[in-house]
Amino acid sequence: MERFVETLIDGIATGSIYGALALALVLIYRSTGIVNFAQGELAMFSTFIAWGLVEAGIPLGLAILLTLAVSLVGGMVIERVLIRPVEGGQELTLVTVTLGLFILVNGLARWIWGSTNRGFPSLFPDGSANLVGIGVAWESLGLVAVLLGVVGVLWLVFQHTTLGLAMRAAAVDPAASRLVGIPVGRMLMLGWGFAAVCGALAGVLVAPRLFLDPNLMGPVIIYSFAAATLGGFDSPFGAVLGGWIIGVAEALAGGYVDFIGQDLKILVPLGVILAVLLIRPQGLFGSPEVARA
Amino acid sequence: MALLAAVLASGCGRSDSDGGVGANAGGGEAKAAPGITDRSIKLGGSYPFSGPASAYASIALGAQARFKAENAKGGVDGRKIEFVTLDDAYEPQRAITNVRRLVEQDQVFALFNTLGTPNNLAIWDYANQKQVPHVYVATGASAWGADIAAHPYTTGWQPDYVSEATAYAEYLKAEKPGAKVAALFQNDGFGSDLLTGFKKALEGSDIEVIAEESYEVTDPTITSQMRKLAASKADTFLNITTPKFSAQAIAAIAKSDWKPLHILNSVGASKKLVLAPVGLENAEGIVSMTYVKDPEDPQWDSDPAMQEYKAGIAEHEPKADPQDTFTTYGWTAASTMIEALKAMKEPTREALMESVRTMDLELPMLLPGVKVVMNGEQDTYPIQAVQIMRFEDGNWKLQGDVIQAGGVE
Amino acid sequence: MSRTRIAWIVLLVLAILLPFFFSSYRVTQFTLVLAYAVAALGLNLLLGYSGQISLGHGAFFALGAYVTAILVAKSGWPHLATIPVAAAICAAAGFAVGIPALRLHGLYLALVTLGLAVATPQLIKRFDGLTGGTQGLAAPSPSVPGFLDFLADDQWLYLLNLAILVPMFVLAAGLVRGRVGRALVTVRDNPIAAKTFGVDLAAYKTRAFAVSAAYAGVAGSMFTITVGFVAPESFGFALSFSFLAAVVVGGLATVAGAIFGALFIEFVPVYAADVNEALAAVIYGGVLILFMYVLPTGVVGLARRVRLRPKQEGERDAVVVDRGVAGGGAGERVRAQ
Amino acid sequence: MSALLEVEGVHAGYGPVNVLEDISLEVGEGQTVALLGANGAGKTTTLRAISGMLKPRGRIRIAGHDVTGRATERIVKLGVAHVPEGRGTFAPLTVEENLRLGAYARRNGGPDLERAFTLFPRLGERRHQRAGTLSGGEQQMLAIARALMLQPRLMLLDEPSLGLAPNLTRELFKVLRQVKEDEGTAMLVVEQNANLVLEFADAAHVLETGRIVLSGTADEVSADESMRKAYLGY
Repeated sequence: MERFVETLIDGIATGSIYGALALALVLIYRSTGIVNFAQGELAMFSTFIAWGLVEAGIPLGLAILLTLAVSLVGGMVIERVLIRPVEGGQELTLVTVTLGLFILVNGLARWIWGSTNRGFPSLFPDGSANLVGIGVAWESLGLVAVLLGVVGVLWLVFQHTTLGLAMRAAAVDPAASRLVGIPVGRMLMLGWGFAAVCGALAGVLVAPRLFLDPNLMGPVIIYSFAAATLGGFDSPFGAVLGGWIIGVAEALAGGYVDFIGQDLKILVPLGVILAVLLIRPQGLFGSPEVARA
Repeated sequence: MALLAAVLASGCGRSDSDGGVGANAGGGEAKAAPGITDRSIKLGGSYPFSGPASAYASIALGAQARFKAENAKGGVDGRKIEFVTLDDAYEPQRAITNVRRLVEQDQVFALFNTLGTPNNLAIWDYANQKQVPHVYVATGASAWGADIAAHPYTTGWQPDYVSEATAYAEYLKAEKPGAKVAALFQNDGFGSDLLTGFKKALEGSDIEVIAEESYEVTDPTITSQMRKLAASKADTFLNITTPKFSAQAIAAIAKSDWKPLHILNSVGASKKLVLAPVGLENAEGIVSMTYVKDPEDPQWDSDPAMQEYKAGIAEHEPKADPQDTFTTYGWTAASTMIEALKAMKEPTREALMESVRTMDLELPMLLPGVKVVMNGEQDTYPIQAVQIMRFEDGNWKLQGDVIQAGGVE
Repeated sequence: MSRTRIAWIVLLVLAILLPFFFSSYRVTQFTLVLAYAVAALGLNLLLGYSGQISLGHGAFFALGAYVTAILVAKSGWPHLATIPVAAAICAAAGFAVGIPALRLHGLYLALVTLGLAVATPQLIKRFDGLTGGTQGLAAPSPSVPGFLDFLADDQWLYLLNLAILVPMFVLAAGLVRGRVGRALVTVRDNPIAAKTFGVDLAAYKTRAFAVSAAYAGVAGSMFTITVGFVAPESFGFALSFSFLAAVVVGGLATVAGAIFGALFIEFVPVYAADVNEALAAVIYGGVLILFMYVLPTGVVGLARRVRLRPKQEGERDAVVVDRGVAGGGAGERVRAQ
Repeated sequence: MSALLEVEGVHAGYGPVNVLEDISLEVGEGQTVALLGANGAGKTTTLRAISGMLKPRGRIRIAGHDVTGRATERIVKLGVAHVPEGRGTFAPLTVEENLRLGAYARRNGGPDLERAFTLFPRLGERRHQRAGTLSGGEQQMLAIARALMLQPRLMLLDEPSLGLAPNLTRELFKVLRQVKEDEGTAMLVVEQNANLVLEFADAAHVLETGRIVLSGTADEVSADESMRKAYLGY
């Protein structure tokens, strides 16, 4: 039983890593309507910036805040410079640009910082808290708390502010948004900026556990896509919950089902997603697609 | 259509066909081979400069620096070495086109230190058909010994993974009889070679592997694997991982109650890349093996070979990190190549293979007692001696004597 | 003869002559281009014509590659004989994926198929008895037959692959121009109307998936014939992304675009590495992005726009393609027109 | 005092294709002007040029500001509400969210949802429903209600009666008339149903293949022989 609970906790801890980046994916999808394949690489790049600041002697907390600010600006600049020229074009053209951005940012990080492995300091204390007799690392608890906090903030912004409403509108229908006076370009820039901030946060939160190298997010983003898909792609809470479900399903499969084993455990979340989508094509919390005349 | 017929009638219409590699060199004449003149030798290598395996690119930099340093001293018998490297992103199909290009367009004299087990398996048939030396491949796979008759032009360099595994098994037999081992291994050729070799070397002893878990290079974490291994209550942990996962595994153990004897394979035993990021205090007591001098070990600070190495990197490839053990690897492999070139009796590919296959020498960057030895036609593993080391007080400390690991035959 | 047909014949003659004017390693690269072109064509049939997206075509490509490698290496089959088998097995697999794909749209379908691509290397390793697992499997390329002994190995492999590619392209061109193609385009652009005209949506979509997967499988066979060695490292999910890039770069809903796209994904990374090894990825990524600015509808899209300039169709075309891609799925961005 | 909207010699089109040729028209404060013409005559294009969705050549002035080539969202800030053909509501957003967006560019005051629900009681019943789930008629109501949220000085209405049942159409025009009378909102209306709009408009222009071929007061245009035959059907 204890091992079962431990496995469950492992799953949630790992799932939180997936959920963290999934939040950034959901954010950019909601605010710009695109699936950004480069989101993980941008997060990795931000994390390297934070690492560089810490190396330069700046305290971790301040370094992270500075990194979030830099990421906000960076995300906005990327939208303005790289994405705007193809904005409004074919969907797949945009997807391909984000693939190009993925390759470019990854290559740039390797060029600047090399491919070697680095340690990244944690915001949370070492050791674990004792929850009903089972030790849970502070780091995992911290990650879960931050994630839920971000979900709350996103919910407030998107559902209860005019800015959030305008961002959603700009993503859904840019032309109609302009007709109600929304500066769509600025909204898209903000969307990229906010998503970059969210990704940077994910990066600095998971780097202490995963270790920092240019491949930090490569493996994670696949699971984050899965988490976001499961959650419905436009629901922040869905993304986090999706991350947990996948993390737990994977941990249980890897830990208990010997036939599946560690090598094929990736098929488990895939199966879960497929099953969910076949019943609810819009994911657990996604809005159903509404046909337009 | 007339044009087509004309081209076909003339046989092979292209101007730059083959550069006399296959057909000509096949004759084994003593005349100079491609890629070598009185003033130059051209070597070719294929490395993952991009993509997820690009940490290994340091090997190319280390080797390049060593060749440049040699050229600065006048080269090999007056011949300057040019080392052409191409990016294969760790994809076998790109290694194939790279190697064809190196052989056919760049007309290299030999392929040196091409990296990666699948990539080398993809190219070795071609290299041997073309009779191009394909030497000192950068992989510890045991595959190179599998078919020497059909692949006489291919040789390994580093101790193969089976030799490494044997060294750990011998260490355990001596130090911890009756050990119960839990193993974590990367699910690829490297991981399975090491694990299989380890189990084979344990046969007949009272040590057994009671738990084993694999991971994929594409896995984000190994949390679940470590949990299962810890639950096995084994008293020894065999950690067969690449640097990032080595670090994750050490961190996982540091945070758990499980305190086994930790054996870490040499790929992951870099102080700079693995142990320092996790925190050196968490690495105390870890056992591994090596065959080259560790650039971070203070005992070599005044060693002339080490000083030459550090100065050479700083001068010739300043972008490379001398503390990176992959850089050391590339440098030392290149040193071996230089010795092989020096020992050639004549400037032909056959002479190079002969010199490679009859080599018996000590290299200054290898540990004292570790030699590069080849016993003729049936040997493809130049370095088979290793020494166990243990991490104590913030540094690797060599243990016992050099072990001659027989390797696979 | 129509001008297009003449153009195709000139292109074919040039393609046949090509190996006689390039060095062997270039010819090998072109041979890989042929394989990638068939895979990109298959994906384009799905993406461009039936409006379903797949990020998992690398999986079908791998399946085809392994079918050929296993039959050749373990059962001693002649290489060419394995191609129909690879096509059939991949078609069956594609059909099987196509059924759940009916319920999924746009983004969701993309991500589920991506999962397929990600799991591929692990599946190959798991069935190591058959696939050789992590050690890979050598299936030496077919040697030059006696009556063609004036050809070098690489020229022979190139021409062999070309001989496989040509009927695949002819078949595809016939498919998209014929009744099936028109039905597919209707399914893509206006599923509701298609239904009322009596087009069996589900049947067409699953068949499109099967055909597309079969193309990827044949491409995989061509890959094995060329490379003579298969290993899990060749079939990472990056491959599926490359195929997608090839389709977009070449131009959606075009048959000829597949060739341009395949040339792009094979040669641009190589040239990028020639310019600067350390910055190869940066250059490749940058070129891909720039390419999308300059030719957002791909190479063939540009050719079409130039031809249609005086007419209004250009506008219309772009709009139609736009809708086709997202397939009316959840990922669709509704744009006012 | 110049008119609220002045369009002078405007040419516009899509890419290389020119649709509008030398269009000039005016809409005064509080005035209602109808744009009539066959499909493809350029009515929708004219509205798009005015609201900045297309980049026209020529000159367009709104309330004295030259807005030629200005971005749509900045034109909206001048109090111009464009209800596009096909409605342009945000399908995944709720009725209430759509309405709140309508007030996005309003210069003063918050969104006055209650007024919208008084004008269109059906929308009040469905305020938390997604716009995409509304019927065609309700969506049209929503589009107009959303435009009114801006408290516009000028409304551009593109085929407001398209696809509506006759009774709904009548209801819609009743609301428009009420808005016009209560608030003095100027309107430029594109409509297929010429009878209906001419009853309600002050002036009208008839477009044919991108040119204005007939202009005058609503009565003059209704009286025109050719017009009657072509568009009014009597």
